[in-house]
Amino acid sequence: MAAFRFGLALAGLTLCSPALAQGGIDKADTAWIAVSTILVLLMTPALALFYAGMVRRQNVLSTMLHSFMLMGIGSIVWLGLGFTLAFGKSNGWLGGFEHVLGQNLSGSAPYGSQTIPSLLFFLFQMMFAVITPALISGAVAERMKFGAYVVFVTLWLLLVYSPVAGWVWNSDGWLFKLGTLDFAGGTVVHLASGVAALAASVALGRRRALSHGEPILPNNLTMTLLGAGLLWIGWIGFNAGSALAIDGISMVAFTATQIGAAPGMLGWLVCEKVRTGKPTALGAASGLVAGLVGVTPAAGFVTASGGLAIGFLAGVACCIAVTWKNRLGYDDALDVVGVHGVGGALGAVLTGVFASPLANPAVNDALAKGRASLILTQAIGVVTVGVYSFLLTLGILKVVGALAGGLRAEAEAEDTGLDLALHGESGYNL
Amino acid sequence: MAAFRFGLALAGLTLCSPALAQGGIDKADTAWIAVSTILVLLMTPALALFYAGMVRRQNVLSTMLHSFMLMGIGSIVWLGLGFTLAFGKSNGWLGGFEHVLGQNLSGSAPYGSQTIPSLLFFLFQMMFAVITPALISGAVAERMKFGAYVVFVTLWLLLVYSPVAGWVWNSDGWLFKLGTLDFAGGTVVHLASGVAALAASVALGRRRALSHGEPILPNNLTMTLLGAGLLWIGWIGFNAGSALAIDGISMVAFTATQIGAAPGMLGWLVCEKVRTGKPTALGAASGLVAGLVGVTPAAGFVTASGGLAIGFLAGVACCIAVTWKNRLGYDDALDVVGVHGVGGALGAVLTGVFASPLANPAVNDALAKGRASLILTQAIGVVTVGVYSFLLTLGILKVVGALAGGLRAEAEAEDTGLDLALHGESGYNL
Amino acid sequence: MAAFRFGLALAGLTLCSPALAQGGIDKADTAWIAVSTILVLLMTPALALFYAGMVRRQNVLSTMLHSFMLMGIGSIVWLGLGFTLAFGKSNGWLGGFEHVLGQNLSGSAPYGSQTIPSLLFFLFQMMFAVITPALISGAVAERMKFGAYVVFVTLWLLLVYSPVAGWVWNSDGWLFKLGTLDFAGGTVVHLASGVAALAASVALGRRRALSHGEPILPNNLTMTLLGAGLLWIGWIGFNAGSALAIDGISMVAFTATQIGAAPGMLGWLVCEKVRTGKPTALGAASGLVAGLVGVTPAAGFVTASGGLAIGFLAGVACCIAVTWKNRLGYDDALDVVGVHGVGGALGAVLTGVFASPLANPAVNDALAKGRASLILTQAIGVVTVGVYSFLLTLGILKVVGALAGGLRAEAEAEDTGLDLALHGESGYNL
Amino acid sequence: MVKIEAMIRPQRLEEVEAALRELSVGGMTVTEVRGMGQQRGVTHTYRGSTYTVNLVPKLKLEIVVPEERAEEVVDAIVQAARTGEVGDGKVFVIPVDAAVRIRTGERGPAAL
Amino acid sequence: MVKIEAMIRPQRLEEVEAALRELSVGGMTVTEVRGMGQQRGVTHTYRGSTYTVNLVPKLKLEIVVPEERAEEVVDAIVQAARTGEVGDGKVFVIPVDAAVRIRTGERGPAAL
Amino acid sequence: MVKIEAMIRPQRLEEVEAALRELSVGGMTVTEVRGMGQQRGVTHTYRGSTYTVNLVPKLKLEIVVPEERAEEVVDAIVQAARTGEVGDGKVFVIPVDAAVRIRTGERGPAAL
Ligand SMILES: Nc1ncnc2c1ncn2[C@@H]1O[C@H](COP(=O)(O)OP(=O)(O)O)[C@@H](O)[C@H]1O
Ligand SMILES: Nc1ncnc2c1ncn2[C@@H]1O[C@H](COP(=O)(O)OP(=O)(O)O)[C@@H](O)[C@H]1O
Ligand SMILES: Nc1ncnc2c1ncn2[C@@H]1O[C@H](COP(=O)(O)OP(=O)(O)O)[C@@H](O)[C@H]1O
Repeated sequence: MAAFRFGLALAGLTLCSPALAQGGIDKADTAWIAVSTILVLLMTPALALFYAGMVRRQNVLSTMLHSFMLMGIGSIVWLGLGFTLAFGKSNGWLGGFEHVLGQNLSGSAPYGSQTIPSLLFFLFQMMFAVITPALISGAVAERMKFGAYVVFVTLWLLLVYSPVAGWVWNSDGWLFKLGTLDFAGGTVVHLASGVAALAASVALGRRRALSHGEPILPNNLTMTLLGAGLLWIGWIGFNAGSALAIDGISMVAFTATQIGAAPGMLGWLVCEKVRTGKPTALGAASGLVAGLVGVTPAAGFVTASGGLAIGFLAGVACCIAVTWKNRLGYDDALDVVGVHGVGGALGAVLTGVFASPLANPAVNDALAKGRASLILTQAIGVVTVGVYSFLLTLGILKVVGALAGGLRAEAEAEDTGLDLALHGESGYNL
Repeated sequence: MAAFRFGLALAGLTLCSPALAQGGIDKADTAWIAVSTILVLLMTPALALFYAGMVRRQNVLSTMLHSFMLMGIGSIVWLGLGFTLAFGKSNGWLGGFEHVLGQNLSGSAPYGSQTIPSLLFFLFQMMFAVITPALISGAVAERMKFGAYVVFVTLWLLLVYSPVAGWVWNSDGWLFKLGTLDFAGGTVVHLASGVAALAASVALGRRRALSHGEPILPNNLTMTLLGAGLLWIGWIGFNAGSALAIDGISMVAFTATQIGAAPGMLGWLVCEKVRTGKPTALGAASGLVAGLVGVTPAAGFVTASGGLAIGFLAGVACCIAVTWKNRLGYDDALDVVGVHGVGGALGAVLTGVFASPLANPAVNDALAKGRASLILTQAIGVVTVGVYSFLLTLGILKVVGALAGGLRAEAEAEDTGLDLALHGESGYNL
Repeated sequence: MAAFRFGLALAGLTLCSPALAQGGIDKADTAWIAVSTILVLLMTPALALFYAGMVRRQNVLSTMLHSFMLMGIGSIVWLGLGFTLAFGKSNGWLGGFEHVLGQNLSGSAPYGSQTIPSLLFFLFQMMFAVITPALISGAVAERMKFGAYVVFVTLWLLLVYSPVAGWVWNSDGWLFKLGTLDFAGGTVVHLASGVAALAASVALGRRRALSHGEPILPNNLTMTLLGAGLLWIGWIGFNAGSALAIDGISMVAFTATQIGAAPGMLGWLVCEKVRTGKPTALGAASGLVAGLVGVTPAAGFVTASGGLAIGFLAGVACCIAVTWKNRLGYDDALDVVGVHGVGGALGAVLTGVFASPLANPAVNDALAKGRASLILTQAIGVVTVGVYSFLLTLGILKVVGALAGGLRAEAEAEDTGLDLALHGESGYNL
Repeated sequence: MVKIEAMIRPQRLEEVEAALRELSVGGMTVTEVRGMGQQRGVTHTYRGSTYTVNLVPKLKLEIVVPEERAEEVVDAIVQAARTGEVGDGKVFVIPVDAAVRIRTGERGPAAL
Repeated sequence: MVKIEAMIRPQRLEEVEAALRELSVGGMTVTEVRGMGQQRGVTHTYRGSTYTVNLVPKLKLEIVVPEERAEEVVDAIVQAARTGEVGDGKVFVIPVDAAVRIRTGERGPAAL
Repeated sequence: MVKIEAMIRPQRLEEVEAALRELSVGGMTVTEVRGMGQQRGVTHTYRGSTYTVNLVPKLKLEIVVPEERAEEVVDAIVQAARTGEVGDGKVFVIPVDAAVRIRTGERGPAAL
């Protein structure tokens, strides 16, 4: 999205826009992106619900708090430094400092050649910066120290998310220049966080309850379902808003998103039916998220049929991937690796496979050197972002662990539950 | 809505629109309908909450899943075949095949004389196709086989919803040509599903717990209230979006919707106060939904006072109607008949009574042969759609029952609860 | 907001708007304010969740109902009389009767010099009128008679809210003319309701459980967190929509809102960490609301740094203020005084401190007599509205108490819980 | 006096209640419990893994009656709670030394 | 030793706790239960129909004490839990053969 | 027969279950309870105020066994439930006069 769109805008199916005003701002585009920004903001509380429903009751608040903290920390860090590192004038790897603390952002002048105010572009991007680190929290649920978590996500946002967003979406970013297609964040958001989740699972180790053989049953799946439903709603802003205008591309992205989530849900349910005989409500929720993850990098580049295929494949693949951890022994509590890591990587590659000039004329450029070359470019994006995020995450956790005297809550706190032990509260008194 | 609006658009209170661009697309209209589409999408998870709060705790997930399944199945069926059966070039009864699998839909060219991209019109209509069969699920809650449910709603969407939507909203539909007024789906959505709910209640029979005299207490009314609140929010997109533009009609519809829901709530509470002495929270939730159902067919055709009257009458009437089932002996678990059937029929007729040229100049045409004639036309719509939906639903259930070896879950599964028996999960582990 | 904007519009950073159509309506502005209206509507169910999660389980439905009732009563009262008292042609103190029952409101002509239909302005304002009295309900939770509550909020809406809204936002209102800045309702909404909450706490007396030393533990903090998240979402419509256009001011307000909520959350958590050593999830939820309350009057007048400062100060101040009640002995059950009263007053004064012409050129006018004078003007607004609301609320409660034979539910009803005693329901059967 | 403790299937509560009413048994206290025994546990599915939860939901009834009524009450419960399937539960009889009605201070069988 | 079982109104827990503390009673176990007796059940409304739920929420307290302390503890509970209205509940005294403190393995009254 | 009642830490359920399985104990009933004793209550924070809740979550196990097995079962539970920290809980042994298996009507030790 983002910068990417500038490159493609001329070629895109942009709706004709006599409303384009002085200063290049289009009010209808602005209204739509303001709405999209709000929709993406909604995804973080939705994620809090989605995750919190799956943990045990004694950790339900600490899990929600992991997401909510990003609404606080992420907004401020993005204002202070994150945005400028990603979207300031870049040397290919990192942006300059011209937007530190929101400087040089305006309510009435656009960022680059966009048709929305730069302040709005900053806000829209902020919501991505808020939710991405929150995604990782699913891996560390039920056992991480609160203070360590806070420092970790702050550093991760600055050292992993911001640079990577710049590589892919800043028009001077090296992956952008390479031609990597990532419409709304398959690589930047999902892969980066999914891989970080793997690193964090390894760094933190397994929950004590797993060794005790205690059953870890989700405390409230109705909450998880509601979260999944709201994620779907918000995701339309995430993907269709990434057109940064209310134009033909945004319509294509809206369609692909809707038509990607649906078969993701059905794919996961079919996979469950085959495996255990019982399609589950959690499977429906997980599958729709998997479908959405898969279609995210592709949304503005594929036709409805492309979205259908990607969504279904992501649903099935993630359903299979979430059981890996049992064999491999890492404790990715809420399956961030299986859903966002695998779904993000798969989606990025499948974007190369299904990108179609019928959906978006800009794909013609991307296919200039042939489809194989595009798929390779996509794979390069996946590998470099994946390796970078994995290594940096490990490094950050090392440092944080040293500073905080360990990453994990005391054994007793873990047994009691983090809500009471760390926060002095319990989720329910029913 | 839909096609209906084309007929009326010239006469409507359309806001002047210099932003109307080449190709006839208006970006502000497009932004508004994109938002409305998202709002209608929100109604399906909202319905899941509304319904799931009312069942017993052992069926809470299966009930939510009934709604969520439509987000998966409905989206794909509508893409594949539903839309074209409803909105393809019609012989009055059924549309042609030109939009199978989303063909001939564009992100930049409108459908007919509309001012939004045809792809968006397709998406907006999709959300109606998703929620309508989900409404029926309230009648079959706590006892239907999952596989049978899936096949049933798929067939119902194709054989009942799609044709009926075409009759009323396709500009070549026979009820459209007859002059039936249905702004946003009183007949197409609520009556059709409410009558289908009656047929399904009869076909499935009563829950075992009712015979045992077990108390069937709602597991979580806070969830039902939240669902009702979100339904209200989404319904504004449903009704005001049915203007298919951000124009004077959409403002009229927004007003009527808000002013219909409010007295629906109060009407139901007054009815309860009179009947049992205790106004209830569930009554407030039910009443606001009843008000919204009642005002749906009328929204773009009535003044605020008209909306007020319709909402109040619907609130009182539905409050009375939900007790019929006890006398008549059918087990409409969550009162789809009493709320959507009765509210939908009442609203359709009252649309004839309260439609006013002050709200919408197009009503002048509708009143050309006098108000009695308009009311008769409305009644014809109600009766034909009602009879069609009832008979087809019975027929589909007969076939599905034969295929699936019965419509009902095993007795033991029903006693254990469908969540654990059919899906291997339980909603809460608190 | 509202009328205020007319005064400032010319000087504002309005985006250029070639889309401005005949009749002065701008479709993009209309679409944005329609969306904002829906977002503000969402805040009332969100408030229901926020409050209901904090009470004991036996009062969860009655608490939700307190908010939902306003969606019913508030909408109708505002249509009937409230709007015209606030926004009819005013003598400085009260508006005329030209809009009784929605008369003279149009879907296609603007109110005054606005660019949106007057019907939409009416709807947008309605949502403020709906939520403001609902805010008070947090103070009277767990012990007020239902009938008395219904009459109380009806009278309060007409006798307190409507006039005060007119004083501040009607362009003929005396506080408006004085130059009081209240962008989105710091004084009108939060201070007025917060002070009313104090009066109501005093009038009703303490809950019986407090005297018994029973622990009053929140029944479901996940609900409170969800409510807080949705409040944040809705609040963007509340504040950014108060620009009444999708222009530069709305972008400034959006930014300040987001950047005010975030440090509010963090400020409260820091305060808790210092005080008790444990940052809590409820603290995060309360803090973000406090930040939003604080930034509400300032939103369209301050830069991001201004928002940051106000939000942080509000978060810390309210965290401290909620413990006053323990010392002073009034039973403000859910801390409406500490959050909305204190946050509203603080925000109003800090608006005077941080208002900046960099954010909004109109501030130049407001600063014509110097910043000290502006701060004084703000303080005058706070004091007069505060005193008016306090006295009127006490008076209304006196009358209602006389009519209803006391304001409080029977002792037995309070002990059993209001849900079962007054409404014959219980929230959960888990 | 004795206390009769019955662990039964939740679905049989209404039948047992009715049977007790017929015998004019004055009171009862009910607790939600989970039981383990010969009855197979239920299989839960979680993200594709399945595992068995041994404890199944039961209700525990406690009814204090004069010793001489114990036999008929136990029989009534056994009959009303029986489905014939594994998992129907047990009835235990436990001696009670004393009983007091809090409201009146009455003691012994009069307190029941 | 004996086990004192008291079914009381939930609202009286604090009073009873205080009374027990006064007597330096060492421990107690509390269970949420629902009771049936002379007290009228509560009426629930559901979509316009009303019906009565016979079981009302109570708390069950279990306190094991040496036999010689039983009398005073029972009296203290009865006094603290009494409101005088129907539904105040019952106290039962049940013989206990043995007691063990898990932490230390202490047995008999020393375990309490 | 006797009924063994054990109040244990929720976290020790799996260990106790395993120990009982080893002894081939046929059945058990589990209740969620809250207990008060020497263990310090937990501190709750609420909007900046903190206060202590004396009752901490425990599980109550009820296991009816023939009198001759009581000793070994009690010992097994004590061992499996012990952590050595205050709050490990108690085991009580209570006489049982009679037992019936609802499904079959079997009585006495055969019913267990
Ligand atoms: N020895 C026991 N002590 C206490 N409760 C028991 C015991 N054995 C069984 N129960 C209770 O009785 C219930 C039913 O027992 P189970 O063996 O499954 O079936 P059945 O009684 O039909 O043989 C169990 O779930 C448990 O609650
Ligand atoms: N025979 C009994 N066995 C066990 N519990 C009983 C018995 N009778 C009453 N209870 C318990 O005592 C509670 C109060 O009894 P009830 O008859 O309503 O009032 P009261 O004790 O004031 O006469 C009941 O709700 C129930 O929990
Ligand atoms: N006298 C008693 N009667 C009934 N239950 C008791 C008694 N004393 C303790 N308990 C139960 O045992 C639990 C543990 O007791 P506590 O005194 O805290 O620790 P410990 O047993 O390690 O000394 C309590 O939470 C309570 O459930």
